[in-house]
Amino acid sequence: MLTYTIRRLVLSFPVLLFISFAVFMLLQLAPGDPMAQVPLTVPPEVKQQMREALGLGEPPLVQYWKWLVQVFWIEPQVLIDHWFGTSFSEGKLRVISWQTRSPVMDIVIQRIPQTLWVVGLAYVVGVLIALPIGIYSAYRQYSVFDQAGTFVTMIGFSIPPFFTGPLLIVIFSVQLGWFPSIYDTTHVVNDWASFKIQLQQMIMPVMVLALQTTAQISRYMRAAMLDNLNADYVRTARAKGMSEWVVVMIHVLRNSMIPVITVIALGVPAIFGGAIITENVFKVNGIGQLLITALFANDLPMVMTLTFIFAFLIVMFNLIADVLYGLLDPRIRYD
Amino acid sequence: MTEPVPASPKAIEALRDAGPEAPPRSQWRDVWDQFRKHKGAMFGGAFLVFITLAVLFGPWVWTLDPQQLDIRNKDLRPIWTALWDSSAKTAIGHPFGTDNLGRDQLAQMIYGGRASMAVGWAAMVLSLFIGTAIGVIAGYFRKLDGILMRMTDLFLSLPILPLLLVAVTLFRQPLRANFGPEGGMFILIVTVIGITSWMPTARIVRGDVLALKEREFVLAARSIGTTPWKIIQRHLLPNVLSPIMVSATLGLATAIITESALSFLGVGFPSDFPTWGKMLADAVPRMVDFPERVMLPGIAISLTVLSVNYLGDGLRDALDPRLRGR
Amino acid sequence: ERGADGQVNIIYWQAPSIMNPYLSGGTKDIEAASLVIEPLGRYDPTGALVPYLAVEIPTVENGGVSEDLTTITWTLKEGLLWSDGSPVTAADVVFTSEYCMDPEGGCAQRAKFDGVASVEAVDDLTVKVTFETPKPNPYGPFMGGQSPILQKAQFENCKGANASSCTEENFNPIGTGPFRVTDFRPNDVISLEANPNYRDPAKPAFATVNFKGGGDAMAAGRAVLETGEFDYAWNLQLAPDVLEQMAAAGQGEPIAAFGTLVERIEMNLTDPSPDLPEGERSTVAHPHPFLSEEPVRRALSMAIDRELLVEVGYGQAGRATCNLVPAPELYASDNTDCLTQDIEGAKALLEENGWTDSDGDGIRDKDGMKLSLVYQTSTNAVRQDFQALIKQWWSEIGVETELRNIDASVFFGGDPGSPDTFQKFYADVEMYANNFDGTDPQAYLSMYRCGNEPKPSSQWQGENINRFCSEEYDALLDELAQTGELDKRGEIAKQLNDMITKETMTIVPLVDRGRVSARSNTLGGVALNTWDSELWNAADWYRIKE
Amino acid sequence: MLDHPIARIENLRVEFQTKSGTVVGVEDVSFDIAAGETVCVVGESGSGKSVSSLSLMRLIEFGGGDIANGKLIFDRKDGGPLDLTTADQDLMRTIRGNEIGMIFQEPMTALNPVFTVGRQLTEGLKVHRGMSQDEAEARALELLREVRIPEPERRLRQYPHELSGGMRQRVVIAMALACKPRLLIADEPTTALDVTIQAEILALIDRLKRETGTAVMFITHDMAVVAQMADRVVVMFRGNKVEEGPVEEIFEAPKHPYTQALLAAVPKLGEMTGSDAPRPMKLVGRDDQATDPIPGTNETLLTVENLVTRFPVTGGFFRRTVANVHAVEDVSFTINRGQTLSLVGESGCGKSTAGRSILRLVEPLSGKIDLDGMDVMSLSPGALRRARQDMQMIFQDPFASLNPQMQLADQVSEPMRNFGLASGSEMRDRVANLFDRVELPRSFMQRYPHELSGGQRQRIAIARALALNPKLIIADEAVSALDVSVQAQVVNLMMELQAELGLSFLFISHDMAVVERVSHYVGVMYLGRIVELGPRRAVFEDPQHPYTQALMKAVPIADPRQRKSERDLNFKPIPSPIHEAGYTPDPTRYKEVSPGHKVLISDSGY
Ligand SMILES: Nc1ncnc2c1ncn2[C@@H]1O[C@H](COP(=O)(O)OP(=O)(O)OP(=O)(O)O)[C@@H](O)[C@H]1O
Ligand SMILES: Nc1ncnc2c1ncn2[C@@H]1O[C@H](COP(=O)(O)OP(=O)(O)OP(=O)(O)O)[C@@H](O)[C@H]1O
Ligand SMILES: [Mg+2]
Ligand SMILES: [Mg+2]
Repeated sequence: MLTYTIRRLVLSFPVLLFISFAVFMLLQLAPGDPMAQVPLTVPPEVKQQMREALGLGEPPLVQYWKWLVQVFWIEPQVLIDHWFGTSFSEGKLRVISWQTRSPVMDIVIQRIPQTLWVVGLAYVVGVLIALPIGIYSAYRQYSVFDQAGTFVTMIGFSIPPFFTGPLLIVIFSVQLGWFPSIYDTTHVVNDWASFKIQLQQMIMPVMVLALQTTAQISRYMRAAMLDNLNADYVRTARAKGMSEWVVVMIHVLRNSMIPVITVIALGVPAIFGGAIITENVFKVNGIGQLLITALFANDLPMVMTLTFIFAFLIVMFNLIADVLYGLLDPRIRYD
Repeated sequence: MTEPVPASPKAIEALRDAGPEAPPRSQWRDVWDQFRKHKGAMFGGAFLVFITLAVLFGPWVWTLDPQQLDIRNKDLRPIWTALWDSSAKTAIGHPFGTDNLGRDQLAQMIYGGRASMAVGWAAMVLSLFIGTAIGVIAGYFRKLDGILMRMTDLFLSLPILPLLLVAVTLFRQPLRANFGPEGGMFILIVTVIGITSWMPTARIVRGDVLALKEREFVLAARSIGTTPWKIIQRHLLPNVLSPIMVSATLGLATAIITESALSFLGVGFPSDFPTWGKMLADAVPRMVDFPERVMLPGIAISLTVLSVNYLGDGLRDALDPRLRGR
Repeated sequence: ERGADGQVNIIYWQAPSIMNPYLSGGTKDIEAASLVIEPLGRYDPTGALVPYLAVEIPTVENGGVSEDLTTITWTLKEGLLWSDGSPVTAADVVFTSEYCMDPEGGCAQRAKFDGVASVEAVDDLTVKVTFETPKPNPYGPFMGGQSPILQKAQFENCKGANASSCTEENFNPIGTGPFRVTDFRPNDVISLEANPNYRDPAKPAFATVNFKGGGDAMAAGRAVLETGEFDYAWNLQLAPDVLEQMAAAGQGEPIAAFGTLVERIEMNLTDPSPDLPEGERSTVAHPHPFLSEEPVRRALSMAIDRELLVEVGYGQAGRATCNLVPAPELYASDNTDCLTQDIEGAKALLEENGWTDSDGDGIRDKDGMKLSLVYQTSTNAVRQDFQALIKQWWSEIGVETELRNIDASVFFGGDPGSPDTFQKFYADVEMYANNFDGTDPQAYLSMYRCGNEPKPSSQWQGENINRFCSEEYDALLDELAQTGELDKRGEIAKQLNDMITKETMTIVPLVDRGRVSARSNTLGGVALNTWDSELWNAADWYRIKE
Repeated sequence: MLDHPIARIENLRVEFQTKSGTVVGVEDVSFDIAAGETVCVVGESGSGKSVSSLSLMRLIEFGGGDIANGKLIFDRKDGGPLDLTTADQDLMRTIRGNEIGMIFQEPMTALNPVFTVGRQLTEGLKVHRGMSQDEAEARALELLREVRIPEPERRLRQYPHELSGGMRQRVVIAMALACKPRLLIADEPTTALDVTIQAEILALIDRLKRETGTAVMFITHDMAVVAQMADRVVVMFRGNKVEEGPVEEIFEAPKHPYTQALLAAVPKLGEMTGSDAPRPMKLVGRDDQATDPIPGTNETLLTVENLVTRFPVTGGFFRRTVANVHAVEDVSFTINRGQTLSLVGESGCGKSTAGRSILRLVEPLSGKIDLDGMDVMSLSPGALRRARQDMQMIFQDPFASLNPQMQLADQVSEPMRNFGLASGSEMRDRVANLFDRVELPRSFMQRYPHELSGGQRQRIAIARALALNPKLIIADEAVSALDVSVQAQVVNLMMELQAELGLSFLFISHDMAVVERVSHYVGVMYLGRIVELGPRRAVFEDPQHPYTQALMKAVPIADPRQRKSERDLNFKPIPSPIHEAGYTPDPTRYKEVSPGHKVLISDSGY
């Protein structure tokens, strides 16, 4: 298992390199220009100079190489400096966003709390709602609950967040005035009252996002439970005189969770980029919003770095999912 | 060493295997009979047929041009609002009302449905095709597994927006020349949605194929000289149908919504080309005053997705001979 | 009294990404920065010049501008302090010009310093700018939100190639404005607090500013007008009915003001046909098959009902116009011919010129050439509505239109590799809005000079989008450049304007677009300004007491 | 004591509500079980044996069944007789696992794969006996010792998949016995196991019954097991009890025609003593059958020499081969045209791998395979595919070896389509002929595998193998999963085909009695090698190798008067076939004891 993990880890380096190269070439091919947001009143020569100041004049491969060096060599040094107070990175050029002229990593780190608070929590909430729904739907297959659950989750899944978001805002912010419509990213939670405010501002985006998660995960959970409910070992457990609770919630659930856990793990990377529209609707300026603004501003280093982080998460969580699978299911042992 | 007891005629009957009693029937009859038992599937199927017919033949029945502006008749409410709100501006000529430029909503729903259904189905079929192909090949041919799965990772990381922009830059002109501006854009959007959404299907199919490959009937097929390609076709594909059906359901919904999200982000079809998703996105700012404008496309999308879901459930049961017998 | 009114909440749906306007041309960034750093003088809501850091606006009359129009001398107010407590000196002003004029810095406001030969500090408080040639309008450098004064001490090491790495400086510039940054989160939130060293001890009334960015105009409007969470929302580009409905909630009010921004249709005088080899599409080598005919262009313009466009798209925030230069008064032509829609007249005009529907398909043609257009614009709800309406009108006069909308970042990005930029103009007509900086239209009108068109040899850079070329026009432009007298300049400018719109219909102006923002009912002192930063007088803002 | 039954089933009727109406699982069954008694319930597959036992546990409700009629009187330890049909599930829970223990058919799936053996064993103890974790563990250890699992301490912390089938079944038995139940229900506890393990488990249950006085309800369809175990026998047929009586009486004077037919179909070890060539079985009611011996020819069809097949075990960072599973080690034999060679041996000894290696469905490492002059080892993939026309395979599990999604006619015609041998109506005719050949009605052609019984499915598999007119058929446990009566028919069918078509068989099985019936030659495999090879008669009547001798002893005989005692059994656990990468095993050397009868003299690991 350990060698398997290490092997996969080592193998993921070339994979990531290749992915980053592919993404870079894609972005090179993509039309668009970081000067698009500069007003038309600024004359073209000036724009050309600004472009050159960003390093856009250099050949693509040189740009890629620079980016690689910055991400893989300089940024880790910055991290080490930050932790140990050393000064390896002094005077070295980090990955700089074209939009903000500041290190991309700093902005990313700034965005992580929002993303985790809202999108991450939404994922957790979604999963927590989905699991009982899935379990009970399977246990009472074709019951009213099951049918209704399917109905509601599918509706939830088929309605886009750019509709549910404003709908919630109109109802809860405008009509009822319960929750703020704009997320305050500077809000600091330090006591009960501020925690309550945080809850209030989180509740709507979390709900919108959780709806999507719930729909998917509960489907998987239901299917996995159904697969296991008729297994022989369930009959054995019953024959031992175990109560239904133990039979379902311990014997069946533990087995059904194996595929579902991996599905959940594979969904984690999406937390960081998959909530673009919801983040936008509620002004939760997280990683997704960062990516989309960077995309529209053609901020190549930012887009590149974010997609790379994203790819990194995907590859890592793929690996984590596989390892989890092996850990949870004693039958599977990777050599 | 007990020599057999003298035979009695009943013993033959006793020893004969109990076979199926019901007379054999044609396969499709059977499928249909089983399908008919699934109420949800019947409902879903009926609704899908209805909506498909409506968007296909609607334009002959409801001949208004969806792009026709009628600025004097803008912001009409659907006629049923007159039931409770007698002051609402309604017109018989526009049963679903009109939008802020006076375009007929019913006509828009019909044409929008055409586009959404076409995008949904086409992108879903494309992504299923790619996903299944990659999944099956990765699962069946061990050597290709690693590389194909890493490719899946790559595609998972590709951001869809730049991809679409690249595709538009590179292919809009040739496609426009061959398929017209809307046809060309349609192909682009479908392709981009298709190639950015096959990955989950591929993963699931691969997992199933890995398990199926170990089943004896695949070994049996090899031993009777079935070529790998035929094994995939005859033995593996029919047996991974059920996960594919689930992917298909989710895929249709995702495709319709992705198209609308693209419109929402401003990189979709030409602005005068209605789709359900775009109608929904455009109506969101006015949803307080004109709730029907979000409800109509919203309900259409949800019902379509729901009926495909139920239809998928029903088909899965009906096509699986093991379930069909019961 | 300073800081007495607590916090003011401002929402910009485009989030500022930097506080240094020299490194970003974006309006959002310039306006955010205007809370912190200030120029020597600004424009007020009427377009008049008002001194800020300078004692007065230098003119020929008061001797600040030399008679030959080649120098301008600014005098700083006495006793000005930076927010860190150090004094503001002429050296800072000189440094600012050096900062922007450094060729490696990629300064976004470089055009402001065009023609500047030297900037020197005469003494601690006096700065003299010398131009290479006479400048009838010498108010480029240090005027308006685009060229505020930077502190030399802070930015000394950030010149040229180092500009980008000065993150701390760019996010947190030391300024003379009413506020200073306490926390800058790029593309998200800026937290500011009152500048303790602001020159007017009673101002600003607000102790802190919460400057939120992101989302869309809809949400920003809602936050001010409907929920009252915010006090001020910037640039609410929303359909008038939507805005009206929001305003009905009664938490605040939309405010509007007009500048020089004109939404227009540009006619391509060259042939964009994809059948031409790459490098020859939309170049002067191939005139447009029918748009090069003036009557066709005129007919297209006549078919448009500009008042209706305003009603649908802008409401109070728009005015139908026939002019490229709608303001200031001095330069605005009185041309109003185009304001009434004339479908019949347009039909007749086409008919007269041999454009008839010979095959009965509803589309006019001549010599086998159909009146069939590709009409492109950037993606935006109002523009899409305009496209739909105009397409409809044009179809009424027998012109077929294919609509195309392109993502704004591509359309306005000058990427020479993309076929979809507005400069490349691979379409027959295109629609967008443009305006000019400050109050003088000379540079603006000069864009349409012959030879200034985007073309392959200039990497498709250039401002003469229509590929317009007229010797007469160019001669008039030269005359304008030599004229210092204001009335005379106005005359020439009007003539130029009419030439390119009324007479040739090269540019078809549609709407003079105002700026709509919204303020809450409790926010006082707001004076919407389209000539400078909207936040130009944030120091005067206060909370209205109930 | 005997006149006071522990459990009494009266007029039990169980129904299942399915989509296509009500299915009756058990129609009318009554019998009783007394303390210290073993009642064997026998009957063909689907006759309602499992349904009856599940009803007694009231577990049938969870499978969708419904006890429509009848009483299930159970004599509780304290509280006297109770009709279980009226008990609610809460009460049942205190009885299940506590007073009634149950052992299930499938040892492979009856245990929860994700919990350790220890956890699954202690669970019931904690619930029913209120033991603490430590007490329960101590008791679990004791139980494992009781069922004679080696190294019980280690087993407690292992997961089910880490145990062999036999060990798993013993864990299941331990679980059922944990709370010292008054009634033990064993539902085909040994069907899936090797003879050796089966013998041990039967002995184990027998001993427990004797020592604790538990009543045992033993369900099986294997008459030899019945003869070994039963005090009384209940014969079931299609949901009804058709006969009941003491075991000797049933075996010696069966009354019901079904019982008679069943007994006739049971192959008994030693039946063929004295004859050289195999001979089809005489089945009840089939007078038309030829039971002439099948001599075959002496012409060699297949020669296998020094066949070695190993499966690499990769490991480490670079995925290098660190060890090999020596599945087939230096095996040589020949098969003559029209004759059958059988390979017997315990699970995991390499029988299947040997069979598959000949077809090159797994790649052998080295060796020579010569089929009718064709060197199979050197064939290119394309040529190999064509060569497989001459050799076909029938697999053990008729459920798994047919594609559930394909119509039977398509499955049978698939080989012909693969080689383009026929098409259109010709194809249909040939398929119909094949159906006739294997005695299946032509109306089955449009059906799906799940609609057929196991025996019928295996016929389809045979028809598919015959479709290409092969010279050699490798039958890998082709009849092991079938009911005795069905098994007899299939065995007869195969022999008939051999007689008529001159087919050669490589017959792989672990059932000695069947092997004795069908083979001309027998090879006994142990740990990848053939330890004894020779004409059937020689091997069966004069086993030379100690392993062969032990194997013969373990086979139960379908005669209640020839019960084996536990003392006859002495099996060592089989050593691991996995050796490190560099390991070179000794070559195989044989001693020829009589013409064609060879016995391994080099080390076999036994
Ligand atoms: N869950 C169920 N739903 C419908 N019918 C069932 C169900 N379980 C059993 N049956 C039916 O009940 C009958 C008896 O089945 P049972 O499992 O008792 O057979 P068995 O004698 O144990 O056979 P085997 O030897 O194969 O285990 C069969 O005809 C079967 O079709
Ligand atoms: N594909 C494989 N990879 C690795 N090891 C294998 C593989 N197939 C079989 N083995 C191993 O080879 C040995 C022989 O297996 P084989 O299946 O030939 O036994 P068998 O005699 O047919 O047993 P059974 O009676 O259970 O079918 C076993 O130890 C098995 O674990
Ligand atoms: Mg059974
Ligand atoms: Mg085997």
